[in-house]
Amino acid sequence: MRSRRHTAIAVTALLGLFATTACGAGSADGGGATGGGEIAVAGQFPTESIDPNGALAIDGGTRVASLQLYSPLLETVGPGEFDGKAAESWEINDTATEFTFTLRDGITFSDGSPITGQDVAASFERTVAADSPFSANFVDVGVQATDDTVTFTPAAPDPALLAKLTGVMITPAEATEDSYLDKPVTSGPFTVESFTPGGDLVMVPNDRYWGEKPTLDRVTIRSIPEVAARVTALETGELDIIWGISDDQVTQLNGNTEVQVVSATGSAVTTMWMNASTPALAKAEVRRALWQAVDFDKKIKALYPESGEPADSVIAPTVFGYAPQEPVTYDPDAAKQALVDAGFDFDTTLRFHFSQAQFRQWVKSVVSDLAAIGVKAEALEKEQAVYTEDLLSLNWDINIQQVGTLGLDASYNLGRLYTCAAERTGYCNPELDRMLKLAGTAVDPAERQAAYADATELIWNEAVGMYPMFVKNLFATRASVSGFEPDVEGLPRFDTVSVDE
Amino acid sequence: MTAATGLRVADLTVTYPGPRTSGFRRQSSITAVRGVSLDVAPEETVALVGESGSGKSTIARAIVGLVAPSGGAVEFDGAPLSNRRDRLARRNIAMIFQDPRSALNPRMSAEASIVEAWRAHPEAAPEGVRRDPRRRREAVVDLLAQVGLDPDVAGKRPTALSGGQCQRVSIARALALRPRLLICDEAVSALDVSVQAQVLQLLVRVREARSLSMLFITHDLGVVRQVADRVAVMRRGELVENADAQTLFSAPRHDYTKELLAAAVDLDVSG
Amino acid sequence: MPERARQGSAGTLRVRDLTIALPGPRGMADVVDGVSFDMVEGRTTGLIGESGSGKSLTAMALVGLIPDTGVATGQVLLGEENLLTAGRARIRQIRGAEISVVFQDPSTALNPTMTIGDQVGEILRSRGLSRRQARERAADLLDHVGIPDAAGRVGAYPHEFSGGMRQRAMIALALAGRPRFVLADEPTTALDVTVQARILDLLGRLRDEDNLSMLLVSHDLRVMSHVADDLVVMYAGRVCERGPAKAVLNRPLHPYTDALVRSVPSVRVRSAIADPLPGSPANPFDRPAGCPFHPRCPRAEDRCRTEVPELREIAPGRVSACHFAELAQRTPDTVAEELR
Amino acid sequence: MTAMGLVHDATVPVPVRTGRSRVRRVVGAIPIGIFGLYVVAAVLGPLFVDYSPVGGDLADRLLAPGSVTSDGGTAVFGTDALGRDLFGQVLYGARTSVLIGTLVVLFSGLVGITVGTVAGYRGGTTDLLASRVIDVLLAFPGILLAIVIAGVFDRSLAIVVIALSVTNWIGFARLSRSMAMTLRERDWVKSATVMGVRRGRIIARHILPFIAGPTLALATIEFAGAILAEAALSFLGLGLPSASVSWGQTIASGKEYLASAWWIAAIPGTALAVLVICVGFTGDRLTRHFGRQQ
Amino acid sequence: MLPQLVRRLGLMLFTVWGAVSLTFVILRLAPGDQATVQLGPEATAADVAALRTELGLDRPMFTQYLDYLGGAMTGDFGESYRFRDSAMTIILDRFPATVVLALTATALALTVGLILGILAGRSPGRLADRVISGITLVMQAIPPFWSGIMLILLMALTLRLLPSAGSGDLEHLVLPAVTLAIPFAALIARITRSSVAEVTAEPYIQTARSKGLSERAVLSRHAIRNSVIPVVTMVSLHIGTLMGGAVIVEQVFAWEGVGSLLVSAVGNRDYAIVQGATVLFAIVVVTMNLLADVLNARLDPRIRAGVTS
Repeated sequence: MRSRRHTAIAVTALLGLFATTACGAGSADGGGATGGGEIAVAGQFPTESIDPNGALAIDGGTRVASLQLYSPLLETVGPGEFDGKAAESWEINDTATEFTFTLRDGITFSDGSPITGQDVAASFERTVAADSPFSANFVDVGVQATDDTVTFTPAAPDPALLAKLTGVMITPAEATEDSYLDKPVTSGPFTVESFTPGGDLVMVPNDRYWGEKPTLDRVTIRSIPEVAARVTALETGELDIIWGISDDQVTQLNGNTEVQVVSATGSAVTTMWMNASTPALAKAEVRRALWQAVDFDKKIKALYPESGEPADSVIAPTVFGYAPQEPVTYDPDAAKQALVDAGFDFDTTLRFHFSQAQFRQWVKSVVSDLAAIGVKAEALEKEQAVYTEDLLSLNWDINIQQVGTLGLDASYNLGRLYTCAAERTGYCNPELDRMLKLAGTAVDPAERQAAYADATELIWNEAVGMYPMFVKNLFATRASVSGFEPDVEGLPRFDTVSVDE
Repeated sequence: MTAATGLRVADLTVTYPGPRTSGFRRQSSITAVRGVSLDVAPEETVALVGESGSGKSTIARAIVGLVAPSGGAVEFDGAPLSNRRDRLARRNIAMIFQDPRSALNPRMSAEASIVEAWRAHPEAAPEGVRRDPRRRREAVVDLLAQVGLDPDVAGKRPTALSGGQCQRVSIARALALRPRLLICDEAVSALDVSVQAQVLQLLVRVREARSLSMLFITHDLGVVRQVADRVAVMRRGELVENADAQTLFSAPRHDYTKELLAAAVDLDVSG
Repeated sequence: MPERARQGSAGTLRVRDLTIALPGPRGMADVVDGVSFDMVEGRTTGLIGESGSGKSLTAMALVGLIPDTGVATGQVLLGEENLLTAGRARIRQIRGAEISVVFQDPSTALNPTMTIGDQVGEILRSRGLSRRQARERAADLLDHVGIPDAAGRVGAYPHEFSGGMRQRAMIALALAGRPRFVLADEPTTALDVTVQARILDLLGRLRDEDNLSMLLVSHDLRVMSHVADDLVVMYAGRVCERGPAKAVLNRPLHPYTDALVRSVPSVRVRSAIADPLPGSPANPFDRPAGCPFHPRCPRAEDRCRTEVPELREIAPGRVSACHFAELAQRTPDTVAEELR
Repeated sequence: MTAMGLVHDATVPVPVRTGRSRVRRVVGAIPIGIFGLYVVAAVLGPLFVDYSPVGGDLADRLLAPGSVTSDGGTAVFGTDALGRDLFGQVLYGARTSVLIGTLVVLFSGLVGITVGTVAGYRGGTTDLLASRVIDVLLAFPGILLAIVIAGVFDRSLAIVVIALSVTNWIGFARLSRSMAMTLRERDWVKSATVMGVRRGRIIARHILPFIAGPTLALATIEFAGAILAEAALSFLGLGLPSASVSWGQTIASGKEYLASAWWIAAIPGTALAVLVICVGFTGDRLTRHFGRQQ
Repeated sequence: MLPQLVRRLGLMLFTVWGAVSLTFVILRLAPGDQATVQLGPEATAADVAALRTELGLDRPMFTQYLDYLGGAMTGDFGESYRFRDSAMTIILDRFPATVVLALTATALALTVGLILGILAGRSPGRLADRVISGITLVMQAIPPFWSGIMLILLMALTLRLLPSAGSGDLEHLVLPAVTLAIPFAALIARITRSSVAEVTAEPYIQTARSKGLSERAVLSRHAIRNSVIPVVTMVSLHIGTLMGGAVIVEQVFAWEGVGSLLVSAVGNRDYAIVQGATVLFAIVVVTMNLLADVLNARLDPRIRAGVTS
């Protein structure tokens, strides 16, 4: 199939036939008078795999595709709030060690075969077995299934399991890796018409989807890595929805009446850990002073007027466990004084690691703010693999990343990254460990919420890192597109979109 | 001390590897010289004649070590010249090439070219030239005078000299090492007739003044007639006739020699 | 080769006061200066000189093949028409058809990627012959110049021919347009002696058969003495002597010719190295004042250094540009004696 | 060997020095002059213009050329997305570009000439070995290997120079090899060999001086190529560490502002193109010069 | 002819082997490996070690090399961990797109380059030559990523004539092909120029003129044919350069070819893809060289006869 398509291109090009297809797959009318229509969308990352439970599950492209093509058991609709998708209902025992889901009646895959509890269990097992980034969420979780139920039994109490399970997409039990290379059987609102790994993914509505069916006739997800090309394609109407755009482009697009900008709050927080195991950064006073020395508000206004929002917590407001804190105010003089008082060695050069180009401007401007109070920091842009290796071995003084919370439960973020055992931030505090353990195992949501609030306050005050900004995802759509609404994680959904010509 | 028996080439065979087509193997090789034996006695001038491709130049190259023979032996005064790094042999045998300009490095002055010979063989250099630039210039000028060149030529590069002057510088450089045998590979072929005569005269003069042996390679029988004591005729890599010059010109024995002589036009002033 | 009718009566190409200027290190220089001679029907004119004498350039100027940067003035008269002022189109008409050229090195003067037959027949094709007709004519021509199995070899490429055969093909190519005048520029220099003799024979035979007028450019006096009917001796871009070949060689009326004759290494006697001419040929871009030969001339006097000797008739048909030519005319010639 | 190349008339025209050609020579010298200016700017510029890659006031973001910055200065070339002065970036970028170009050319030239000359002069197994290595490297599109190397190793100037040199030296090697092979057959080399001049000296005195000229011509071309390649790597996000200032990075960072702040990419892009053109022009002249000399 | 062909193929094989080995070494020398990248920053050191064992990355380098070589010989270049498919399948899937782009660009570049080169080369040193050499210098000096984006802005955004980016039909092909062709055309023009200039100085051109042929006939029948021979060689030798350019151009225009695949694979440490793609490029280059030789032999009877001078 795929290769036939390319051969076709080759033949056409070689014959020199000038086909006059109107602007690609763009907003050409699908022909249907009622609803219908086709859209083409693009982000910066290619869709290399459409295996929702494989190694690339949280990869930008794959994740966007999975959301359209597959259904999970349930999905998060707000902090600690869930809606059933494939599951009609669920029950949790008192110790949060047994979760039983009952599936909706008569639901089927795109090929018409029924979705059973066994399918869900197999999907779960694949997630755990594959080198999926989700698998870390499910340590020692047992699963049993009947035709219409599935039961998960974590070895230890795991109140966050519901949130974690929102990431597990339902695929047929017999699905293997190879099933995703061509036209997989899907369980979501869309199904695959054609897919070129790393290239276009063309989706059409899944006729057998039990929920509300998409109004669109066809959605093409393309990969256009160059942002300038992507924006141009939107402006010319070749694309209907784009994402992965920067704030400066939004300014540019705002002048275009045919285009509208949509922003969506996700769970990402700009996180700049300060390595407490570095002697120079061992004191909380020092870390706090450094935080104070950087004018983050100004940076956000200048660099991220659209996508940024000053953060008041370690995790985003959309996440269960969020607790607002007192913002850190910019005061370079106080910062300098605090550093002097703490006996900070101004001769040390702090190694500021980052790996993604998008952080360049930010990092450089942070470095220059630090320089203003006499703190030497060196921006070190690392190759991705090197960055990861250094990160794990704590071979940095300050780093920057966007930390998100999968499933929108703080256990994924705080619970895993801030414990002494994790050795991720360089900070170790038994008190914090205790709070996190409580938050991770308490069955009562209120108790958990309180524990996370304590933990957040500690992390914030101890300045394990700087948490300057909540990150919103930016989308731009053609004015003809309506009903486009990113989900609570800030990811695009196309099942509600319609387009008028 | 070995006897001065001159040059002795015995049963020499030279095989050139064929052009390398690709990679590891070569095309069939070409035998340029096959079983040639030739002597040049002290103070004798032997002309080696033949048409292009007959192998005459290859013999010269084999003697001076520019190509490695695949068979046979080359001796000078009884000492084998098998070792290409045989420094003494390099001193005893000098060679003059066809193209007077390209035989001299265009970036080096005549003096530098000559001094290079002394640098390679300090034992042959006149007293004091290694350290004293003035002595060096004197010695160079002296050599240049011997080949009929003005002192100012010493500082000039080949591009500033005429073809004949270049060939004289080459001869001076060859003489710098006080060789015993001079090999002239088409040394006058590329020169204008009037200059050719000058250089021929010069060669004959230095040969006598320095008691040199000479191996004179040429395709021009007229030139051969002017200088050779003995003539060896080559054809397709083999030696077909080797005789005293007088005899060869008056009574050639081999058919090929006869053909060559017949084809060798002479100035026709009859009628 | 069938006899053909010649149109017009002018069987002579007359070169008058031909001057060619080329850009040199010090601006334009007349590297050929006032050359005059005739190419007469059925005769071979030899143009002889050493490097820098301008002989090849002179020959090429007859068909307008001098470098783009050069300027040729004077007259090259074909009948009454001056070819130097003729238009490009006219020159192209004349090339190959009236005057053709045999170049020095057949291995580079033939297009390596075109068959011999196509190259020989190309001029015929441009005259409207079909491909087949042109091939057949080419085969005839190749046969005519003595190439064995000519019909079978029209499809061969130059590299499949030996040097001598290539030069024969070159000659066939020059004859293809049935020219009346053939310019042969050092046609045998690149060849072996035995082959050289055969090519010279061929050129002589063709000249006689077709009653051609031939200009042979060479540096080789020995070759010249066998082939040329008339001789033009050039030195530093000027004619120094002109006349019937045998007469010129027997009794040179210019010291340069005399020295040349003496310098020729003879197969019979050891003469060349007896009394060589000193110095090197003059640089045409930096020609000495007065008689250009004076720096090397054994007879040079003061007037030679300042006064350019006039080219003038010394005896019937004998022209010389030496101040003392009349003197030489009277002295008995010893050179010819020696040579005999 | 009967080719009497020297006997026939020497009618090689030598260029005339007329008034028109003098004008032409002056015009022809302009690119070399501009190239010189770049070098001067690269070497001396940073001494006079103070620029810090981490400096820049966010209030001065995306100012058009000629605007006045918040500290009262004038941003002749405008500012970038971080409010950094583009003039400084262009000046410091010139230093980086010239440095990279020079290092790559020096490094690959040294390796290439050594390998090429030795292989060409010695021939035989040495040559065979060198040829095979070159074959293998030539099988890779140059930039591709550079992308792989610069992509998988940590960013540094050294890695960029190595990545660009890995295939760059081949040009030098092939040129010097073919020249050495030709020169080896020249009579002056043979006569030196016959005289017993040592091999090292023959290479040094009789071969290398003749390789030098054309190599210099090639070096200018490779210099331009290296600068362009560095820019391409930066564009792909694989170039120098971000702490350094390079045109490629500035262009790459400006690519998303092409429609709104064209100067970020346009000015260093122009600086790059003009430099490459001038270097290319100089290279052309050198090639022609040495081509004539051969 | 046959043994020559066998030798030639052997040499090609050697070159490809060298290419395979070189990429293997480079990738193994690089810091970090597939296991680190695949598991990402979330993983623990134990997870990484386990995956490393699973992938066989903890075995001695030489064993891994032999393994890889063995696979490569049977056409197995390993599985892409990202695509979860045979790397070669993924690459070959993308390959036609790159071929189409490269061929179109080559055709464009040849047309423009040959015309410019012939115009310049037939009168070296004249005005036309100087102007054209200036133009080609500029064409070579403008980085393709820059000209590509500029073309998008101009043709797609301002003039709305062509689509900006994407893969597929002819409309999408135009801009990337033009972008890729610009420096290549300049290169061809320069090679052609010097070749034509060189050939027009050959004696046989003088011979052709002496036949009374018009300048046009001399040029078309004698000069151009012979000048094209070195151009063919150079063009095929520079196919590699073109492929390199394609990597960047594909990235700019989101053309789904091997180039853009490779760039993302390098970033993702998808070794199998990187190795497979480089080997594929190597095979293409080597094949193009062979093709050039065959073509040369067709054009030049001397080469056909094995006469090398």
